[in-house]
Amino acid sequence: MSDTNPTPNLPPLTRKEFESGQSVRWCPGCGSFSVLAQVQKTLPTLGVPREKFVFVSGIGCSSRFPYYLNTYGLHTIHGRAPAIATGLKLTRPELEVWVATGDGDALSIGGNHLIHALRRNVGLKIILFNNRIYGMTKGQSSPTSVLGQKTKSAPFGNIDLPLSPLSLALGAEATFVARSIDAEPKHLGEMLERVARHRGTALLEVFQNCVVFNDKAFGGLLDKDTKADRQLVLEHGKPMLFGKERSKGLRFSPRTFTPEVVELGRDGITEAALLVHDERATSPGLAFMLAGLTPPDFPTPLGVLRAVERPVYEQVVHENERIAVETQGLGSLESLLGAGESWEVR
Amino acid sequence: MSDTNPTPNLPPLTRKEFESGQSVRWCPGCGSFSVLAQVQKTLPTLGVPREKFVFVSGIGCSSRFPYYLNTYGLHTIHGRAPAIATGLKLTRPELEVWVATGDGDALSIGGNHLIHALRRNVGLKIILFNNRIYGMTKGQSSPTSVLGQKTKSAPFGNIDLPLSPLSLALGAEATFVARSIDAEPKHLGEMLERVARHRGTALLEVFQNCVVFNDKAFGGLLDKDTKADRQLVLEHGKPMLFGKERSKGLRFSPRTFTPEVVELGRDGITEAALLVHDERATSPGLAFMLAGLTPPDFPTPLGVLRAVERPVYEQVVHENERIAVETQGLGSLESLLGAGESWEVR
Amino acid sequence: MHHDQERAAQQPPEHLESVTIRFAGDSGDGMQLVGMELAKASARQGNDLATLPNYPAEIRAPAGSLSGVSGFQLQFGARRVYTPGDKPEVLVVMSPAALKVNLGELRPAGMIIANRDGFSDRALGLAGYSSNPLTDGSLAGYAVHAIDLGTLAETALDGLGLAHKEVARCKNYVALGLLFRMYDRAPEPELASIRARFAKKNPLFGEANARAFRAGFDYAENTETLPRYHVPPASIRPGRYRHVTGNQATALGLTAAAHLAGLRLYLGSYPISPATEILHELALLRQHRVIAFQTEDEIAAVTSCIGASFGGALAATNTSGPGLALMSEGLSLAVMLELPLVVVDVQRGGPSTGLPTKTEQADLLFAVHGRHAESPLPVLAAATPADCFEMTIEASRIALKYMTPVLLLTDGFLALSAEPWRIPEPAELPRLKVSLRTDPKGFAPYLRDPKTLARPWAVPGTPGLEHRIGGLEKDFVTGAISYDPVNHERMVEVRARKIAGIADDIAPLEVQGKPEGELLVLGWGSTYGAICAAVGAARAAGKRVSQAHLRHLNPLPRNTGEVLRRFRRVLVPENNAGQLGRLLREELLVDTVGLDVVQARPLKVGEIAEKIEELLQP
Amino acid sequence: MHHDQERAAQQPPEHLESVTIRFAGDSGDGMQLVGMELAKASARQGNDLATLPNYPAEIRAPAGSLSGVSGFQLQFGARRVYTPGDKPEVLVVMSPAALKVNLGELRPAGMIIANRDGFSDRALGLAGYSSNPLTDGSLAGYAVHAIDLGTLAETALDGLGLAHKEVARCKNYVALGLLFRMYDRAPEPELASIRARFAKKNPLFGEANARAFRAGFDYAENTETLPRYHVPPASIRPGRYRHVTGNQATALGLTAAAHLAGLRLYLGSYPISPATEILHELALLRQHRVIAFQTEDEIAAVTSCIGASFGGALAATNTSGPGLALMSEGLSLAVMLELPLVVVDVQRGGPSTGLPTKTEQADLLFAVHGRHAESPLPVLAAATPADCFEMTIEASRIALKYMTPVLLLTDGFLALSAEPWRIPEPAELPRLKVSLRTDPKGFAPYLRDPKTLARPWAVPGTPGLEHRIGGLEKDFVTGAISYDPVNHERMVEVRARKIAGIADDIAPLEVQGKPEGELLVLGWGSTYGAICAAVGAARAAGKRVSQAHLRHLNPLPRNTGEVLRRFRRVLVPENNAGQLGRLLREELLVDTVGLDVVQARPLKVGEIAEKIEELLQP
Ligand SMILES: Cc1ncc(C[n+]2csc(CCOP(=O)(O)OP(=O)(O)O)c2C)c(N)n1
Ligand SMILES: Cc1ncc(C[n+]2csc(CCOP(=O)(O)OP(=O)(O)O)c2C)c(N)n1
Ligand code: SF4
Ligand code: SF4
Ligand SMILES: [Mg+2]
Ligand SMILES: [Mg+2]
Repeated sequence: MSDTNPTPNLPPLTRKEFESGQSVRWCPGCGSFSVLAQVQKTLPTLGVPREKFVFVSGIGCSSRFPYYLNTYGLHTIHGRAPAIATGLKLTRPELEVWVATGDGDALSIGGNHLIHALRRNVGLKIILFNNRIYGMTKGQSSPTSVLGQKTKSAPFGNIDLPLSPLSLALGAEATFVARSIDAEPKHLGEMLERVARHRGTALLEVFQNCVVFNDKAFGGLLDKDTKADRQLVLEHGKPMLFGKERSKGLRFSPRTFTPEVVELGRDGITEAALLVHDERATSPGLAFMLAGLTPPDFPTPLGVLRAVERPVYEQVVHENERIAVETQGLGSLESLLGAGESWEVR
Repeated sequence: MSDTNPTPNLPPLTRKEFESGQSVRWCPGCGSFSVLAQVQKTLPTLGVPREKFVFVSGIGCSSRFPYYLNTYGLHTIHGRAPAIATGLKLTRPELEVWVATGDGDALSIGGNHLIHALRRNVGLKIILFNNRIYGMTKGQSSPTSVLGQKTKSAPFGNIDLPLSPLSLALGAEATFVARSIDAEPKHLGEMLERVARHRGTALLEVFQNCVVFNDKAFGGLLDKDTKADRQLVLEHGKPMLFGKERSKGLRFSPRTFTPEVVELGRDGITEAALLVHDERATSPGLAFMLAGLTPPDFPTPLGVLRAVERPVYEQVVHENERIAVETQGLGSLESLLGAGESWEVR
Repeated sequence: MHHDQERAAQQPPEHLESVTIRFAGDSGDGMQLVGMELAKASARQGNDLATLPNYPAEIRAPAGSLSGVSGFQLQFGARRVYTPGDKPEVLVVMSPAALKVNLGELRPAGMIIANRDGFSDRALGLAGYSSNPLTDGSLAGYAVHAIDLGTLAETALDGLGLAHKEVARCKNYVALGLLFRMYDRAPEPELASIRARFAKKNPLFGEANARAFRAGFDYAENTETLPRYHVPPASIRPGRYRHVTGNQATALGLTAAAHLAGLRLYLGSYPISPATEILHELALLRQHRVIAFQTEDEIAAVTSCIGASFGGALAATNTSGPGLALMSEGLSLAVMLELPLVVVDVQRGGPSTGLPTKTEQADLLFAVHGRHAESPLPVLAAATPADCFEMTIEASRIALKYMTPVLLLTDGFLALSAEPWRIPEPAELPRLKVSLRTDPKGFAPYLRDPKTLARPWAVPGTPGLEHRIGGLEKDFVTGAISYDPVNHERMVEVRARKIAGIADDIAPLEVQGKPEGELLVLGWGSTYGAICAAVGAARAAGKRVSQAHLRHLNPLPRNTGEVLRRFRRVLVPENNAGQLGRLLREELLVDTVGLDVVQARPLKVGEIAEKIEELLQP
Repeated sequence: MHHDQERAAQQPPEHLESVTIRFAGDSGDGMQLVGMELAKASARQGNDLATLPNYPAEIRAPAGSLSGVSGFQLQFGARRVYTPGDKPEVLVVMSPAALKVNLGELRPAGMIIANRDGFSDRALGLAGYSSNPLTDGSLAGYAVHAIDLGTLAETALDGLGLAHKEVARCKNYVALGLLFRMYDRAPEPELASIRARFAKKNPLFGEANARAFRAGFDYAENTETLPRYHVPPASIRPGRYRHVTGNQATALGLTAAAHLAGLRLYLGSYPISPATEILHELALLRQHRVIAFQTEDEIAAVTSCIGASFGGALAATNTSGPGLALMSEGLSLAVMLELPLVVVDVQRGGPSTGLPTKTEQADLLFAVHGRHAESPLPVLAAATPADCFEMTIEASRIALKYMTPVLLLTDGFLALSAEPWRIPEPAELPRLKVSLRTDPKGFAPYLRDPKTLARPWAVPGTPGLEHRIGGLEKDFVTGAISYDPVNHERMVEVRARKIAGIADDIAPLEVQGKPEGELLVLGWGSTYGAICAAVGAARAAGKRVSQAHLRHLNPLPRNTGEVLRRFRRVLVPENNAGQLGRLLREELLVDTVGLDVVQARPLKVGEIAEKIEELLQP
């Protein structure tokens, strides 16, 4: 959220006011419904008038998102949402500019715009719906499809190593990366609020179930029995504990530079040996290590991996403009035309 | 280098045979000359016949590279060299496909193709000429231009945080990343040989001086007096030592997850406390930490940051094809047309 | 009435020349399958036919909703069938939503076969009906047959031990059985094929569906409420046939072309409707040494093709409008490098994302002029689903012979529509002679074949032919960078002349009917079927109208201008705002009359017929 | 001969109507600067003029090499000067390489002023001369003045304490001094301006260059070996003037348009020759609230403009052919969204990377047809460097009034070429009325202005106007997604009609000369100057030829067809293979005669004159 002052004496907004009324056209059971619900719940709590929100999206099932919110919305072309949103945010820094995008939209055709938004730290809030598949075009591999996954374009199994959106983002100097999952609405809501409050580019990866083309891709993470062992829910300043009895933890060996899952109590291991989460670490190393953890050897981290402050692009642009105006005076048509060497013909 | 057998009884090639004879059109003093010289020196030593080399490039000063080598060469369009090279390597895995690209070509317009080549691990050898500027178009900012750098497109100083090509590559699951510098020809030659011998995508960033538009951008690294303090030359299995008397080292605190420069001998610090370089570490964490080290707080790592094995994309493709042919028989025109449900009309 | 029906049943089935049937239901109702089975049975019985599925825009809209209705249309006949039919004569609907969405298309007095079970209050409500149209008299103008397909299935499958949901899924086979009886088709082959289809997966389902089919067949036979028709075999060229959609034929054509040329096929492709199935099909053909590679975007698709082509593969990519736009810069490089490559543009409704699942023919001028600077390339278009096979081979032939990228236009209609395709004997297909350069003597990368003006194809790995080329203007012979003004003009000229010269190597434009006269109907691409049907009918009715169809759009066949000038008027029906008309003016300075339909749906026979009528009015 | 010269010196300077001078040397020789100084002095003395620099293709080729030669051409005159001149009458060369590269362009019997010091054996060798052309008689047909500029500089700067290298760098000012004297210009203002220029940086260099200038001036005055000319003032519209290149005028025009519309200017731009200076210029204008943002590529350039435009900025981007190709998909989205945005395409030689620093006009048909599906947008073209200012404002006017992306074509010639530009009074410029929608009552995103057919511009932040639009086809009024076939046809039609309707809102095509007759020369874009000069000369010679120039290419001015049909023949000179000719056939079904020059250099007055001659032959 930019640091504009919310109009103070506005009646508080309700969730209802953020529903566009257009009937939602996702497949029954699609994980995107949950994201929509949480966004509709979060937006009214931010103290920002509705007309200041703009949702920009690319193309894909997930990119239909803006239609279902009664805010300004722009459903654009495949992969370009971060670039479009950047143009908007640069010229209208006071707006809250959100981006809804899919794993194909953001990471396949649109990968370049995403990394450039991140490195510049433009104030965009990006929700990446990761269903590890192309939903809209009916089931081809996406850059997050796992190895061996059978898809329509990889009928014998996917052979492209999947990207971790968060690793990529950290490699591109992201200031905020987080992860949540459609089926954990409370966590998702919290993450959305964190996204809303971050200054700079915030990237939230949401594991989203595509019931039609990649059902239960995140099933293991959600299974009642195994979920505690599979999820590593990150909390700033807290040791990295997980498991049903919170008896497992993550330790790091600086010699081998690798993380390791340990059992508390075994071999005399105590909480003190565990990594303590620090989302605000200046160096992105910890977050990068977390972003790289994948099953089955490791639990999957959920939560805010990184949240640091860095100059926000559009604010620097406008601050520079302010200074230029202050020192040179506000440019006018007259001063524009009159500048430069000239001579008179009589 | 792919594991094709070099034609055994060929007379050894010489550097001369790799000179195309076309007059080199870089500005006098351009750092690219050094890269050319080292490549011309390295290629004949690889035991690969000349006609098996293909150099593919994009657009930029650096992308003129292929014209100066007497191999097959394709000077293409801006940013697309990794994609073009991928199509070539997939269909002709026995060729040695190299890519010459610039910081703008590879990271600005071409960032997406680069990360996808890396994550797939296509057997390409990519030399990224990083001069932190757009040379060809006469001096605009590139994605590696440093903060505050004045360029023609940023006359008041660059405000876009530079990308580290190596961090980005590691975020994209690169199996091989290395860095060298034009003015250290011996090191550069060694790195080129390592690149040539890696299986999978190898990315070599070369700090390259643009005498015209960004002269001495890497001056600090080369200055006789300070060079030992500024360069951290990585060697696999060796502790990370640097400085004139090799009295400084790099240590890592797992608690704060940050690297730290230490003075040997001070506070009882010995070599044993230092990080030991492991380019083959399965986890990319160490390499990522190194890729993020920037002056003035840290020395600049040169050398191979990461070199691990992972299935090579085109080899998997061709192995799968081999199996398909083996199990289903080699497809023919007859078998193609005859497949599927059909009926006879008389 | 019962009496009449009885008599009707005893009568032999009424002979029909052709019939158009549309099936409609929820996405889950299996209407595509039923339609296709009827199509296959018709083909086996010697009918000519054409089919077209209609998918909803949403992936899986809520059950019973209007937006979730999917359909399948089929025309079969005792004569040549050119299109899946304008308006259906028979509408088979599984739900109120299906009825509501499709009723407007049904011919006046047409027949409705409705799954009465599906017209529950809830379903009626979802479709926005306040009363049941099957009973409220609103369908009075139609011949309505409301049949409890669900109940029939339940009865037939009783005791098989299937869950209720599974039983319900079999009702499409009940409908199929009904239609088999109605159109006088033998049930046995179908029963066998149903059982065979499920034999591996689950024989129980095979049995269930077979019983459901039988139940439908018997119901029609026993109740005799449904009329009976017989559509005699058409006279069809003998041979082995199979069904192909345009996308399947394109995939087959590309693979066949690679076989014919003795090259490896490389497809670099990024998914996009309605072109994606070409990628799906080719991904299955690894044993044919096809590499079907899903790239990160369309720019990588076309540029990776350039790499593959430089390496000596037959390189191809497939896309639709937005993707073609992204390929523009890459195609211009391919023009400059003079490398063979085939781009299939499966056109869809636009601009921008437009109507992504619908058909349109509006990329023609973009195909011809869609690159910066003087950047000519051949543009071809397929006329029918099966013609996609032939034109893909033709595109490959031109690409390889002239060392040039070639653009082949198909569209969403061709892509999904299917027709029987006579499987050619390999010997009937053209040999695509490719000779890679190997001799270093006298080699220069841009030294052209004097006849074709093609430059040599010298691929990496060939000793002694090492050379370097790129996107900068190059010397006329050596291919080295050249900034020389006169050399540039020569190169622009020779690139243009090479493409223009292809006009001598393609079939001249053929006229069906009188070679001159009052009216020529000139089409291109997928309008072929509708034009044939309309012109055929007009000529059968004694109208003086001829027909010609362009499959090469750039260059045009040499005789195009001459042919057009022999007619007082030329009607050009198109699925766009008149682009071929513009191209003809530009190329030939001849004026035409447009019939421009921009509704993102195929042209109808009726609209063309009407326009012919209008133009022949004195 | 000495005697003759003496007499010549005593005579008053010869009067000249106009002269064309080319300066050439190594990139480091400062020829651009000398040329521009002479241009400014000429302008101050009331001449009309035009200039054109010529940069080498390489950034900085080795000193003395042929590929490193850079140049600057200048024509000034006592009458209207339309172009920088065909072939120069005077060639000033600093080195053998400069002579070799440029001699072919010099007019027969032209004058050569050569820096004799530069013709060392080494330099001659680098240029590939085996003997010194200044002495070997090979330049016999020319008036050669070999002068030791370096030595003159050394002598003049002796004692100033400058390094040898610094002294050598001053020799361009010696040449400038020579030319000042030769063309009868007062030295004092120049001396003052030289000193002023260096005052801040290094007054010592100011002094040095001033002395060098003086030395050249005095040398010419004293030795009297050089002829003296006087080019009287031209009659020029009074006012304040400045020099502008096309790129500068474009940057100024965009900023002015933003001021006139009361909007913020946003430029999203990716560097590409020869368009980049527009970005450089705008990056300097922060105090004008210009945001000039270097994007990661051209796709981001155009799409970020869409974002900025949605937000209510005047959004613009600038590029050249390859970049325009990449913008195609984004532009189609802008057409669909109906958002204002200005794209400046500075055309260059192609296809592909082509001749990136050279000029061409070959993107015309790409501009008109370069998007998939029916995707119309207005296309404009600037005629002269200064006209870039006017046409940029015109492009902005149309974009804002009609809510549409607009493509403005300039080219490499216009981009770099400079001419004096009368600085307009703000009041002379059009007001660009923009009314952002704020009233929620009756608001619908696609409810159009009945006259312009523009939809309302309702920007985020406006309470009550929240709405969602995108690239899918949309409802005629609400803008909501619509798959309805008839709605699609209406939308395609209204988008086309909106653009076509702009024809009523632009100036009709004006004819210079008789409004009908034997021959009309019709141009577009940067051919304007050459055509004016050629037609002007022909008419002065009594030939019956008229002239017209298109600045709007889509739609064409309403009267275009009518104008063209009033002439027996229409000659269309173009820097391409005949694209306007094709467009005119397509649009108007009229045939024209082409003069197609595809040498990636501006058209010459002489070639047009010749063609006119030829066509007027009975
Ligand atoms: C330029 C372009 N190429 C391809 C497409 C076709 N297309 C539409 S959505 C999509 C993939 C969407 O996948 P993802 O971003 O993962 O979204 P999801 O549908 O899974 O939510 C593709 C390839 C397009 N619309 N535009
Ligand atoms: C599509 C496209 N956009 C822009 C350009 C112009 N262009 C040529 S080279 C270049 C930048 C090159 O920078 P870099 O890759 O760093 O190479 P360098 O010249 O510094 O070696 C640009 C923008 C182009 N040729 N094509
Ligand atoms: S296809 Fe998948 S992602 Fe798309 S709406 Fe359906 S369930 Fe959701
Ligand atoms: S401009 Fe810079 S990078 Fe380019 S050739 Fe010259 S010195 Fe090298
Ligand atoms: Mg997805
Ligand atoms: Mg660079």
